[in-house]
Amino acid sequence: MNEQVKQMPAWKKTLAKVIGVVAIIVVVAGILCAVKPTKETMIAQASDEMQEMIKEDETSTRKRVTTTYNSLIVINYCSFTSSGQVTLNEKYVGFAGKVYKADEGAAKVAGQMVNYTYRMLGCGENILHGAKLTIVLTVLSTIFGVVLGTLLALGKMSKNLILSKFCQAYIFFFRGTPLLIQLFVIYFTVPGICGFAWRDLFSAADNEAVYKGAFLAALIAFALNSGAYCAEIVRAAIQSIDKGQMEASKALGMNYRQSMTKVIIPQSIRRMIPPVCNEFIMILKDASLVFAISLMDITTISKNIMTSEGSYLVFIPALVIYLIITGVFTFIFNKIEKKFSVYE
Amino acid sequence: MNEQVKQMPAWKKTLAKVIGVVAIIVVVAGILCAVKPTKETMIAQASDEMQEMIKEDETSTRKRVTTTYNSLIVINYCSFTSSGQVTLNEKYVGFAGKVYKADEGAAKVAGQMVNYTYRMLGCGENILHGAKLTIVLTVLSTIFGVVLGTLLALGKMSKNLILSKFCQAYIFFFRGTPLLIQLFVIYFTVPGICGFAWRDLFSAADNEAVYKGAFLAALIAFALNSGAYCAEIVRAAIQSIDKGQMEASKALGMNYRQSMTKVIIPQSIRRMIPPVCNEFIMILKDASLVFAISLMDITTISKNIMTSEGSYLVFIPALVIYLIITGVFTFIFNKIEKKFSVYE
Amino acid sequence: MSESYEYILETEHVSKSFGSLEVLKDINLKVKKGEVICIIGPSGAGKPTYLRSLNQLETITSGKIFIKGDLFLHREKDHTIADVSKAQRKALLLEMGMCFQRFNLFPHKTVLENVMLAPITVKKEHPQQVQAEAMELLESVGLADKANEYPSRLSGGQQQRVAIARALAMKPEIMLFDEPTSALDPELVGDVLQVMKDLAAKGMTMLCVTHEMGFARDVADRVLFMADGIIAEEGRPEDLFTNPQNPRTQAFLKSVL
Amino acid sequence: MSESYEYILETEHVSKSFGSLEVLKDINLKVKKGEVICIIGPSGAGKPTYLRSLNQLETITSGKIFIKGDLFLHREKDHTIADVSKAQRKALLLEMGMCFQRFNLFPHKTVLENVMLAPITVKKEHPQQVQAEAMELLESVGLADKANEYPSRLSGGQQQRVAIARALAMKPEIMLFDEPTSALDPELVGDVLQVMKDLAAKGMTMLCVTHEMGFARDVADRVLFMADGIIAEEGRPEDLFTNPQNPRTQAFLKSVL
Amino acid sequence: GSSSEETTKESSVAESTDETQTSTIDVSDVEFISDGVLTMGCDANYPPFETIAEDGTTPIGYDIDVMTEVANRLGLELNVVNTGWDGIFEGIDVNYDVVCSGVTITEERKESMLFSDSYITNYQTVVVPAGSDLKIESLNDLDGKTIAVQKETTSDIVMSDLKSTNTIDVNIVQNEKVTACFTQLTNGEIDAVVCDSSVADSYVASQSDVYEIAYKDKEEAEVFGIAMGINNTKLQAAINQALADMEADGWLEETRNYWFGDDTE
Ligand SMILES: Nc1ncnc2c1ncn2[C@@H]1O[C@H](COP(=O)(O)OP(=O)(O)OP(=O)(O)O)[C@@H](O)[C@H]1O
Ligand SMILES: Nc1ncnc2c1ncn2[C@@H]1O[C@H](COP(=O)(O)OP(=O)(O)OP(=O)(O)O)[C@@H](O)[C@H]1O
Ligand SMILES: [Mg+2]
Ligand SMILES: [Mg+2]
Repeated sequence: MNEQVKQMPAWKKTLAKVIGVVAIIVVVAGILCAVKPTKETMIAQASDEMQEMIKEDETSTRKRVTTTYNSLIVINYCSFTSSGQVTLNEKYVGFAGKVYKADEGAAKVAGQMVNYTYRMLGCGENILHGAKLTIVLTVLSTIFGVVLGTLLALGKMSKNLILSKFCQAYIFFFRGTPLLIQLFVIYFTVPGICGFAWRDLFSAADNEAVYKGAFLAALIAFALNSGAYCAEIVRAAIQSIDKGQMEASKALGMNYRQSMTKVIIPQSIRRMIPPVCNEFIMILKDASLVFAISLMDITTISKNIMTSEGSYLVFIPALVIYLIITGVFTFIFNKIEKKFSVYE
Repeated sequence: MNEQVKQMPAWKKTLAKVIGVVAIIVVVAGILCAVKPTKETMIAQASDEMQEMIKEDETSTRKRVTTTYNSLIVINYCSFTSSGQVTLNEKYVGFAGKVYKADEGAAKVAGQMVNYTYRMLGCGENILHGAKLTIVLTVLSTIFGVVLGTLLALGKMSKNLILSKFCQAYIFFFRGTPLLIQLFVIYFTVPGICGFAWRDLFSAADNEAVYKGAFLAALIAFALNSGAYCAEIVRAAIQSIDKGQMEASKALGMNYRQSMTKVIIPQSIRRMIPPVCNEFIMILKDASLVFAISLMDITTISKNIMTSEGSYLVFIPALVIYLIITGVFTFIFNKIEKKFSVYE
Repeated sequence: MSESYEYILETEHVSKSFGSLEVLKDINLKVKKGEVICIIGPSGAGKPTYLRSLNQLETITSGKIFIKGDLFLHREKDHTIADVSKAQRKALLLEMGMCFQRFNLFPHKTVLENVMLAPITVKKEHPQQVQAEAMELLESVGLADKANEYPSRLSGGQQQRVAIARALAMKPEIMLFDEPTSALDPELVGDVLQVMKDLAAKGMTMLCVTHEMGFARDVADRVLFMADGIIAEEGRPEDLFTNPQNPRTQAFLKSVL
Repeated sequence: MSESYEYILETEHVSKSFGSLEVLKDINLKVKKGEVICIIGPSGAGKPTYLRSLNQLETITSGKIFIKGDLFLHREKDHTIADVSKAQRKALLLEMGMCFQRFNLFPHKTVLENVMLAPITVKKEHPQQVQAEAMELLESVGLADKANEYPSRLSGGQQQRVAIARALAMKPEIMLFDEPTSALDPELVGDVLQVMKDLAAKGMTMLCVTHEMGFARDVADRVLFMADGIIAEEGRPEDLFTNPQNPRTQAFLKSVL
Repeated sequence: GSSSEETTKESSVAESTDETQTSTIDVSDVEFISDGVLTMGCDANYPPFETIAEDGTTPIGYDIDVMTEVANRLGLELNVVNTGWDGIFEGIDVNYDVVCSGVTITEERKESMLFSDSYITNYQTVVVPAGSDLKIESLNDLDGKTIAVQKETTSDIVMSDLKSTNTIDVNIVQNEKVTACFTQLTNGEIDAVVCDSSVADSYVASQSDVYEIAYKDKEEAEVFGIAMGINNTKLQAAINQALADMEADGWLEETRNYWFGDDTE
């Protein structure tokens, strides 16, 4: 094997290494997953006292014990907490076929990490929670922002003075004022004035209508805001295209719309991608502002955990999740950029 | 006069108009300022009941009445509020030599606007409050960010692999994680680990040491963060300079440092200005994150006012202040850009 | 449209200013169908501006432009006095094809797509039909084998030939060339000039701004010498090159030949 | 530094590859002090790459370069076998000045500052002294009156003459020119060539990549014809232009003359 | 602090208030951030417990009054540091000595900080829009409803507990500020707000045409305490002493009545 590698060109060597490492990781993870204690095993760990309380709860209207079960790929975590006067607390971590008490030391930290990560990812929560909310909001806002931004950029460059001034004012306004305030106004003030409620836009039977309503408001605010930023990106990209391209299109008889859609915009897309990627990352982080309208993104959840548990460890999974999201999307944007540069 | 104007070129006409309008405004404002009711007049408005309470307060440890006096150029506002379950409230607006009761209608709105604006500007507060905080933090972070960004950009482009990787990692990390979390870590975690307190960096006798310490931490966090963003701006600007410039410098015998400082960087400054202006506006708005470490910028103050008074009107002065700051600084950046384009 | 006309292209008193800079001053020209006209002159003379004014890339300040005998545009002091209907305007503009100094191929489309784009989008012709014609045109400029390459993979000379094919795909009756060879390496100039010569031989009406005196001498029916926004001298190439009358022409020819 | 040397510049077996593309293949050249050498050839031949290899804008893959008799650089298979000390390297590089096809003036500095920048920063000369010399140089290229203009206000020909003055301000013994006139309008070429002719007449050693055959014929002591990374033919201009031996030279000369 | 200062303060207290004279509690062995000053941290955005008066600078509210008096009885000056809620406890012993900001005493918090004895008790209260036909007889009746709470308050903890133990299925909307909850209630985004009785009372009192109280849970008591560093037992003792004195001489009751009316305990 070693000899074979030596004869390969450098990139193939690297690729071979990467594939090797990934394969090992997958295999190890697979094994660990397979031998991970089951949910039943974990829940059976509860002490006798706790078991008793759980049993009591079954017949009571006011239940006392919270059972938490978080499974995260190769590791799982289970805790039992009773509320009220006498609080009991038991924590267990399951890993590699064994169950550990997670009251102190490495097991405690591991347990916390699993629990924090699980909560930040929004596992077991509604569709609009944690990492899911962050990603969906960011992706949709970017997409709508680019579309709106393109229209605004064309509007701003248009010869129609009213349209152009309007777009200019729009851009100035939305870039010039904080997103947080825009969010407030759209979620709280607009329904007040117009006499509707965001959650009424969804079925009354829907348990999650409040969250969906808030999400819709957030999406609108973020898209309107991002539209203003993207407008400047799109305009810069369009204006960076050699004037000769427009002239050649005109000389061939194409009108403004045709020249734009067939010649200028396709070429400018490549130049938009790096700044749009930037904007994406901006939105990713601005997404934490949704805390103002009752939604929870990764940052809000980690802030909450920090406030209630007073532990800074919570920022470690948060940073890791952010770096992974940023990394993955930067990679995707690079791929798209490369795809659009095929002709260069 | 009209005939004279006709003979002037267009820009002179505009200038003449602008100067005219400004002069009129200044004169009117001067007059209004001069006839504005004095502080004594305003405070003397309090009703007899209120006067009595104020008198009582003088001899009590628990003060009941808050007297507010806000003077804003041509208009001033004065209010007396008693706290507790039963609250008494009297408000007055002084304008153009007269004092109006500000309990309802236009006078009430005017009074609110004056009060909100006064509080957002941080008048009568410590040096690090409201608009002052926002502006100082934003300007300093931008300046430090650009300096740091330039070093990082040069580092990232350097042939020294370790340095380059380090700068890359730095940029990836600070762009990839939320500023809020960075702020938290720098303000709370770092002193914990290193065993110092931010406020100890200032004199113990200083009542504002807490705020100054927090501001220092915020400034460091913002500058480190903005450095990462500026690094990409600087790098893009440097790389947009024609390669021929570097070759010509080398052919003339200049070394890398000389070529950079004398030829490449001076030319790239002009191209940095628009994105740095953007970054400035970003920081301006991110400045609201300082609420997390006990500081109050414009957004935090307006949010607080909204929360305690429940009035959305508070966002109007906030938006106006933001638009003015954005407008003024965009103007300054444009001027600088023009200065650096003199050779084009 | 009048089908019988004496001149395919005619300009009367055409002037063009950029702000206070008067670039064209009262240009009069009548072009017969099939004529090949070369325009020479020092830089700053306004040669490309004149070409660009013809196909409306620039709007003239005043003057009249006739295409195929129709009054296409009449402007005075930056105000339009008369022009044609929008539909007719489009039709008449399509009678003119243009090639640029810097080619201006669409970099994101292959050579074939470059040639096919305008017929499909502007004339709404059937793609298959267009493709067949485009391949023929590429054949005629000697680039059929590059049909699926992107322009960036081609040499300057090849790019310019594609640009010519692209313009011809709209089947114009008049071709305007703005220094088609001046951005090319000297040994690549020949191929492009050959394509242009073939075009002239097929009877295409051509207006060509050029620095290639040899080409002008060989192909042109008439050579215009422009300087400072006016046509300072015109004549058959054999006369103008060997026996220029205007002292400015003499000085210019001395410096470039 | 050896003060007595036979050749001011010498290359032995110089090769240069970009990845798998071999651009220069075993170039050998000996240049005497005061010689004027013109390099001609089709595009893709590697002419500018050769010039750029000489003053280290490109690093050669293998071969030896001697300057003023000293072994300046010896590389084999992308590894440096021998080179000079850093100080000597800087001194020897300063013996070569270079002019580029696209001028590469510093746009943010005035003409005078362009000329003065390198002497002040590199040689740490006294600004007043440098300014006097710079004005003299600008005088000699006929641009003393433009000293305080920014390059963007100058025509291409003027810019190239400033670029020459800028290179001369470092008092090099050898001047390298990479197609100094090919980005210029034809009527502006003359002035630049005149400056170069003056320089040659003053005894400057010159290596000049050019498409201006007339200039080569008039000024060159020797003409090299490069093709595909080798010097395919060399000789005195009167021989090479009138009686080329290599069929590639013949074909090339036919296409450009 | 110097004794002469203390005396003046004592005498001024004696002059100004008609409560029983108590001797200054000795805190000479407690280390303060600033000598002679009791620095208190609060998120001054929770009326009527603490808020900033209209002049934009003066903190006012029940907590402020209590702490002023406590400081008084310890012979100290009070310095109020207005800080955000996030990280407010991290600032203890760094930026301020104590946190008094409507902080509920919870078991979790007790692990990382010390609390004084309770200085006010509240009850969980359900607020609904005026004229609502929602009948609430216990918190369990909120099953299937969407309610809003202020994040990290007892209301949040109690409701989350009911949910996590599967007692009832309730949709909880957590907000940074209690005002947001009431705005959501006005806008119809939620069915009810669960909050402290004192907050609910003040809202309903000022806007009785908009809100009404549907239920007060007298069983789940909300206990507020003053938080301080986990090792600061001496300060805890001193403050407890002061609070006990204040309760004993009626100062606390009088102040509670002043801020909340006669309804509270
Ligand atoms: N869009 C424009 N705005 C302002 N001035 C222009 C514009 N286009 C051209 N000019 C000026 O008009 C004059 C004539 O330019 P034009 O390019 O038509 O002529 P030319 O110099 O003969 O062309 P070439 O440089 O290709 O030989 C020049 O002085 C140029 O600076
Ligand atoms: N930095 C580079 N990287 C890769 N390939 C290069 C680079 N520089 C030049 N080449 C390639 O090397 C070959 C020779 O280029 P070079 O510019 O030296 O010669 P040339 O074509 O004679 O110059 P000119 O185009 O000015 O006549 C060309 O095929 C070019 O694509
Ligand atoms: Mg031209
Ligand atoms: Mg070249």
